[in-house]
Amino acid sequence: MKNLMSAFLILMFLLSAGVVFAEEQVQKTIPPSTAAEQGAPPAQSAPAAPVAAEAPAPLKIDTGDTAWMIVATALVMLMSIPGLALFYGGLAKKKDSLNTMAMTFVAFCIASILWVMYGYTFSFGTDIGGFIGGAEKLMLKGVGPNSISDLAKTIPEYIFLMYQMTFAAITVALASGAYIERMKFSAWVIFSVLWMTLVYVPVAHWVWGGGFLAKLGALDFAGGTVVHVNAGIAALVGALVLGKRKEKSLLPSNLTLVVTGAGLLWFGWFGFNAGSALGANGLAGAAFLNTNTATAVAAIAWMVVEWMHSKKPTVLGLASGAVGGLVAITPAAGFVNISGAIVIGLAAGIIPFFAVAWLKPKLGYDDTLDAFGIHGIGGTLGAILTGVFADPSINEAGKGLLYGNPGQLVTQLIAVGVTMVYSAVMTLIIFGIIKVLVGLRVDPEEEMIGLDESQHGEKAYNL
Amino acid sequence: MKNLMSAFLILMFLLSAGVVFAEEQVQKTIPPSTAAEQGAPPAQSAPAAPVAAEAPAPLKIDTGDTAWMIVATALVMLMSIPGLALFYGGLAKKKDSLNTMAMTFVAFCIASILWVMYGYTFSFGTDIGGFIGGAEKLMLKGVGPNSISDLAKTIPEYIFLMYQMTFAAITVALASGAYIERMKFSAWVIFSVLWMTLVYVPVAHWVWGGGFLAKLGALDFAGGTVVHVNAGIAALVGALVLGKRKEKSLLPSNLTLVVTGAGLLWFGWFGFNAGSALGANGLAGAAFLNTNTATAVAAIAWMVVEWMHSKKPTVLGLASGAVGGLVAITPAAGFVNISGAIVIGLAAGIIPFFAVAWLKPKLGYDDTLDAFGIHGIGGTLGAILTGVFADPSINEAGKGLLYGNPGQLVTQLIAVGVTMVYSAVMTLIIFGIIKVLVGLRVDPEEEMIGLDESQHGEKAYNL
Amino acid sequence: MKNLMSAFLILMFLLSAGVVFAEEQVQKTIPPSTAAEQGAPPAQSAPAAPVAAEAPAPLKIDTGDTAWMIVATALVMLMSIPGLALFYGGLAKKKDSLNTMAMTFVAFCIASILWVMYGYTFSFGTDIGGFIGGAEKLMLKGVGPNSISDLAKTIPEYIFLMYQMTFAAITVALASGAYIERMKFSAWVIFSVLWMTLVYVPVAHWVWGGGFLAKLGALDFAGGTVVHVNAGIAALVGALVLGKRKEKSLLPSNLTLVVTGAGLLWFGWFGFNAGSALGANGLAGAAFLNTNTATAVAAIAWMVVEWMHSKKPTVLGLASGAVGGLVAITPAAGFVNISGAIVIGLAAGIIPFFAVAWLKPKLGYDDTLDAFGIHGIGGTLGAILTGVFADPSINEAGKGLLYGNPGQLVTQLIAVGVTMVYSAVMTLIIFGIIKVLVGLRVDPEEEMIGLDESQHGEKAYNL
Amino acid sequence: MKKIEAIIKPFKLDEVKDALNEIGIQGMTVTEVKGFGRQKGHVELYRGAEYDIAFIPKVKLDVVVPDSLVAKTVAAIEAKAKTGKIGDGKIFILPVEEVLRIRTGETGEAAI
Amino acid sequence: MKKIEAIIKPFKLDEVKDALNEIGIQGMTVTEVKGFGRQKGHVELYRGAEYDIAFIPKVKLDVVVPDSLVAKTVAAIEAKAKTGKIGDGKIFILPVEEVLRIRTGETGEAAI
Amino acid sequence: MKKIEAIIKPFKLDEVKDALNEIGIQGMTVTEVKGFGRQKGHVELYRGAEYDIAFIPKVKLDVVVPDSLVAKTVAAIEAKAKTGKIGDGKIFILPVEEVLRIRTGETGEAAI
Ligand SMILES: Nc1ncnc2c1ncn2[C@@H]1O[C@H](COP(=O)(O)OP(=O)(O)O)[C@@H](O)[C@H]1O
Ligand SMILES: Nc1ncnc2c1ncn2[C@@H]1O[C@H](COP(=O)(O)OP(=O)(O)O)[C@@H](O)[C@H]1O
Ligand SMILES: Nc1ncnc2c1ncn2[C@@H]1O[C@H](COP(=O)(O)OP(=O)(O)O)[C@@H](O)[C@H]1O
Repeated sequence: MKNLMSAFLILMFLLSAGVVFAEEQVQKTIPPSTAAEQGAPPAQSAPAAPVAAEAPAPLKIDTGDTAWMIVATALVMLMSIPGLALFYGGLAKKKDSLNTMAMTFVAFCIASILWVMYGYTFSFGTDIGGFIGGAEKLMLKGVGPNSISDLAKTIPEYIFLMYQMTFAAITVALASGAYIERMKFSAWVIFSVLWMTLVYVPVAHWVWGGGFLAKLGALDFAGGTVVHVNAGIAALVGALVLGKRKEKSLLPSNLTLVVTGAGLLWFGWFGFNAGSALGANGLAGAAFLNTNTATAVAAIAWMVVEWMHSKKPTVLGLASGAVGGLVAITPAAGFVNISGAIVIGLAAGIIPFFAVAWLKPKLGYDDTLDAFGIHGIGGTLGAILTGVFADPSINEAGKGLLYGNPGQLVTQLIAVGVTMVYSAVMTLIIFGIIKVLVGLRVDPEEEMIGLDESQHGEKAYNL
Repeated sequence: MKNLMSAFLILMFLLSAGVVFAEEQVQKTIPPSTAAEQGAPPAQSAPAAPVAAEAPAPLKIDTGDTAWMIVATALVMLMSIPGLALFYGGLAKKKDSLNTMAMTFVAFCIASILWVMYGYTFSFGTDIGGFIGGAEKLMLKGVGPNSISDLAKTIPEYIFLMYQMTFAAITVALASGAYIERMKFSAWVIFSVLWMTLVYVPVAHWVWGGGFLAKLGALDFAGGTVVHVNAGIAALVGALVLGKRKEKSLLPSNLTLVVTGAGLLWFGWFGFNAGSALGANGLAGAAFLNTNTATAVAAIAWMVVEWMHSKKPTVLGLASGAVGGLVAITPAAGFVNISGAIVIGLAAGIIPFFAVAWLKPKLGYDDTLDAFGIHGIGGTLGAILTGVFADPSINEAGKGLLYGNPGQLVTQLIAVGVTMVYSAVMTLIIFGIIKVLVGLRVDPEEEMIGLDESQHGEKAYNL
Repeated sequence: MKNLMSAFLILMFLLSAGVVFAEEQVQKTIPPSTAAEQGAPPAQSAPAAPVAAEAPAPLKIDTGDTAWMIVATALVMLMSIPGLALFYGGLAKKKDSLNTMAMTFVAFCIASILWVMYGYTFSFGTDIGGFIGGAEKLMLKGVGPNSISDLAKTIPEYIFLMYQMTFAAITVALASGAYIERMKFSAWVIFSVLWMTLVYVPVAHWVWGGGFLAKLGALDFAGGTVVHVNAGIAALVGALVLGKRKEKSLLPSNLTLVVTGAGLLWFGWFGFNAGSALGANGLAGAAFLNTNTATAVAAIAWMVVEWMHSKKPTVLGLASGAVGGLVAITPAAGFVNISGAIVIGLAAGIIPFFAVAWLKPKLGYDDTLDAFGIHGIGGTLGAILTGVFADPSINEAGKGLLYGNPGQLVTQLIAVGVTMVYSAVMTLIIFGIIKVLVGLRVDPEEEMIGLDESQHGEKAYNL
Repeated sequence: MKKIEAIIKPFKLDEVKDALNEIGIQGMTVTEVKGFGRQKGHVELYRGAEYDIAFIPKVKLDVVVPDSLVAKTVAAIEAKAKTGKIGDGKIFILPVEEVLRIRTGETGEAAI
Repeated sequence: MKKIEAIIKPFKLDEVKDALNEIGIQGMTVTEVKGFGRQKGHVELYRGAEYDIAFIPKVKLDVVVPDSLVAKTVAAIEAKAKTGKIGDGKIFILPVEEVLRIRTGETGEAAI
Repeated sequence: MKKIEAIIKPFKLDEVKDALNEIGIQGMTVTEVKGFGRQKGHVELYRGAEYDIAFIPKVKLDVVVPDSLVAKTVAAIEAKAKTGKIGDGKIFILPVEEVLRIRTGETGEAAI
């Protein structure tokens, strides 16, 4: 408890420091071109919509693009709470459901705060040596209602930065799926703070903020490496460090919640993927189409494989396949054509199934809800296949192996590999720090009683 | 099982054939006017928004319209998963909840795939004799990020076609409400494939794709005949063929899910109805207003009738009335004024109540969740009343009986009648085919144990 | 029952009268400038977006603004059903869950109907002496698809009026949190009719419809006084009049629903707050950012306080803190900068916690779900702090104490005070009327059995 | 020792429990059960159609008491659980041969 | 009087209940229980991995009857609950010393 | 034959079950119950206010065994269910007059 309190005190201190700091700068009305001064390169993964091309001189907000991006931001928020919280909470045991939901909830809150304090500037501030963004927008200094970022030239910077925040939040939350039913809540709180700061922020910079992977030409439309590979590896490493649960079975407390969560994830993912076009345009349309198609194909593929392999098609299988498809199409959504989407969907429905049903028991790590099996494997698949199927007639910015550019595949492999190694090493270090600060696991008896009772003093259901 | 597998093999074969086919055409950047070459007539039910009128020459994407239509598409997706899945799943018995949810889930996935393969082109391709669309857009051939359909001149064709897909999916899923608690899951999978192909696609073409009912002047703003009459009749016929359940009572497992589902349906229906304006304009506003008003009136009307008739106002009654109102206002939403909406709402709250509480027991068919009673009856009501209340000051395209055009009412009756007969006959044939392939009903013991256990090997709740 | 029926008859009579009345006016195509004739002042709290400024002469719909406002309206609808219904229903006892959900459901339906009949015109019609709007738009007379209100110059009036409707509905529903587990359903139905008519409509006019508080310069971006203080006071007064429940404990039946509801509220609140910019612009971006940040800060703050105060951080605490933050930032969302949002969030996480955990038991009123503790206190906090932190560089329309305008704080206090007194007195009168008409509380035995059974003859769960 | 099994209406549980505490009984075990009996199930009306819900929710109270306390216990339950309306429930008395408290290993009346 | 405790398969409950009603037994109490026995729990497959669900849902029927009805009652339950497959369940007969109807205060066989 | 009713802490169920299997007991029936006793309910804190949750979740284990196995059974349950902390629960032993296996019609000890 004492250690925990010190962690909180640090958090609160940072917060108040931030307030004072921001207070001082008294935000003057900022000219729209502020962002341009950073000299950030135009977004590679999201070419300007044809409409925007008409207004080259001063950056100007387009109400249509803005309308879509406000909604897209809200949609990605919904993916965390309640989407992922339901998906994970329903899969957890009855006695751990609420704790599982709380992990996503608190991660979203923490990311929301840290992002405006320093996450945004270190991710999307002026690039420093390809590794990290500059500190010029600490506490959103200099960002006002009229600011526009060079990375999203037709929408208010406030929306752009909130949109990016929602990605940070869900990436952290995703990892929790591998840790539930045994991790201390205080440990998770600290994990959220440290992992978002030390892992998410730099990786986001590398790929989307003009860092070295962006310069290398890595394609990641909506977060295959930044989000899913990143979180999936953190999930695996964390699961190994935490060790196995006492009761290793997956005994879903409430599959109606799982279906609900899967539905909300699917719905919100349109914001995630089609929103990554950063405008209401044909590219967003392509991303929407690819997302929905790959997801449906993956769900059906998982169902068919399971039907043949285990005699019965489970509803959890349908939902898992759908999530697998959503994950795998994420990096590819704005680059591939419909055939690419179908192939990616098939791969995402079949390969994660075997990862989960066959590889996991074999390797013996205890990834409770298969955050690695679905997000890690699915994200890797998607990132690599983007290098194969990226079709320049969909998006000029991406040209894959099939369209005569084998180098893209190499680039994709590098991006995935770098992310994997970095995420693994840093996650290990972070778990080490947490172990020292507050410990990782609850007592065995607390685990038996359930984490709802032991961590929160609550019960999910009083029915 | 063998038959089932053959069905899947066919599906998979189609899928891979499609991929190869699409691969060959190597999508070149398509000039925006592609769609125009089809010579399709301008959409009658969705007059161009005033804004669009300013750019007559080349079709150009409007970001505002696009923003709204992306969201509307996502909203209609949400209506299926988790909206309808929750509404139906909560009403099913505890032991059949998950299977009920799975029916909607799998139907949505199947429709998603088949629509991009051939559903879109046969519905919205160049009209062939008023009966079916041409095959020129198989596997979305020739549709690219810059394509614009002549039926929706300010948004990317990718969004238009996804929007239409969501309608196909929910129409199939709606019918499941009459079949649950006894139908084999494999039978439902095959039903989804066949019914969407043989029933939904042609009917959608007739009314919205420039087919013979469109030429006749039938008004159906957002799917009274195409969606609700169509699905409602399939529900009735299927329920008759399947026969009665062993345990005929309606014992809702979880009414909190039903309220949640009803809320999500209401929310998503704004995409369904206001989205059918195909743009962000005053007509969308009218459809929004009418939708909300009719729904509220119908919910209150059902509540009052039930309060007087059965002494207590049930929460299920409120929710059922709301859904009835949503259904009935669907064809009328963009044609009637507020008085029309209120009258339609009153009718939709009162008449389905008696259909369900009085007619159903009398006729003795076992429509588990009243898919016919609410969607069939409600859709018919709405389609006919559109012919009465269509007010040209709301939408020039529609002029009903009350505004001096009695012919419209006749047209509406024809459209409803044609749809009913076609849907009934084809549903009968399709059930016959399924019976031969895999059989229709589960064993009596499987029915007693519940379909969650017997079809999926899962339990909805482990509480 | 007799009294109840008479209440319904009145309702139905009004409805049919309305239909006839509206029928007579045969809506001609209305020139867009209709609304301008009212001479309403331009919206203070929502300055026109830069884009709109280009088209000064005739009011013209902007598709981007319209797209956003359609969605925002749907989002606020979602906040009621199922958002608030889930949040409240999950907190209620198992035997009262459904009744709790029904209260929100029916309130939304009633508000939907009454708003189009007379609510809109009395709130937003031509100001009469600062106290009430004129009757010129009874039954939406003169409002058509092309109408534009002077209060929202870039969107269809249909959308503006529906947006405002959703605020009326949720305000009524919020109060139910203090009344549940003992109030007759018929009493609640009558309360909804009377309170919306006699309390919400005038207060909305005073603050947003050009009434005396608007003229005074009260700042209320999205409803701190109109919605939260107003409903919170009604909650307190009603709880006092109703008296204590037999079983006073808060025994949440289903906390997974509470988390889901909190998530949907958070999601929908972006429509509530960012939508109050009435367009897709930088101000909406500011409101979005402030809303999310204050909410996250409040959730974390509540969690920390609870962790220290009661040893364990509950999930209900996280959710309650989030809702507290959403409430408190509501009036401030489009006026304050990020520091203001953080301070408001901190206050909203800490002060309501003590109101609920310490003040309530001390004062002894039985506000079942803390509608007063969270909405009343939180709304008051937010309204006052808006007067402190309003930063003219965010929004020229608001300048608070910290920016050299202490008068604003006084104005805010007046607005809060006036609303409190008015709401308290009128709620008292309304409860008096209901007591005479149908009585307020259910029988003690009905209370023991639960209101689901006694009021609706249903059970929430058959598991 | 005897085991007293009482089937009572659920909303009477609190009162009965308090009454038993008063006469010095400290332990009891409660089970949610469904009763079928003379009291007929209610009718639920969903969408206007009637459904017979045959069973009625009851709670079963298991109390093991020394012989000396049987009469008092039965009287207390009877007094508190009675509403006089059909469906008030039953009290059954069964013989118990031995009792053991797991925590301490005590047996007999000391263990109750 | 005897208490007959029958552990049966849940989906047989309705039939058994009707059979008991036919032989004149009006009251019974039903509890949802989990059974462990020779019938092995089924295997649930989540994401391709097998999980043993050791316990099996059963219902327990408690019927208190006068001695004269014991044989008939047992026979009726046996007849209706039997499927011949493993896991059909058991019938236990326990002595009951006294019965009291809470509503009326009647005791003995009259109270059943 | 005897019926052994043990009220134990839920998280001890698996261990107890395994111990019984080991001494050759193959069948048992488990019910979720709520216990009131010396162990006081915990306090739940919702929004900072304390609520007494008087009852405590327990499981009841019903095992019918031949007289010869009673001692062993009781000992096994006692050994495994014991934590030494308050609320460990009780074991009650009740006489059983007859047992019948529904599937086969066997009676007496053979039916257990
Ligand atoms: N013979 C019986 N054996 C076991 N339980 C019984 C028996 N008769 C009644 N019960 C239980 O007692 C409850 C009340 O009995 P019922 O006949 O409805 O009313 P009353 O107690 O007024 O006679 C029943 O719901 C049932 O649970
Ligand atoms: N010795 C026992 N004591 C209590 N309950 C038992 C006992 N043996 C079996 N049961 C109950 O009877 C049910 C059926 O027993 P099982 O051995 O599976 O099959 P069968 O009844 O065919 O012998 C079990 O699930 C359990 O609930
Ligand atoms: N007289 C009794 N009759 C029936 N059940 C009892 C009795 N006394 C205790 N129990 C059950 O045993 C459980 C444990 O008893 P308790 O008094 O809390 O602790 P201990 O077992 O350590 O004495 C209780 O929760 C209750 O379910």
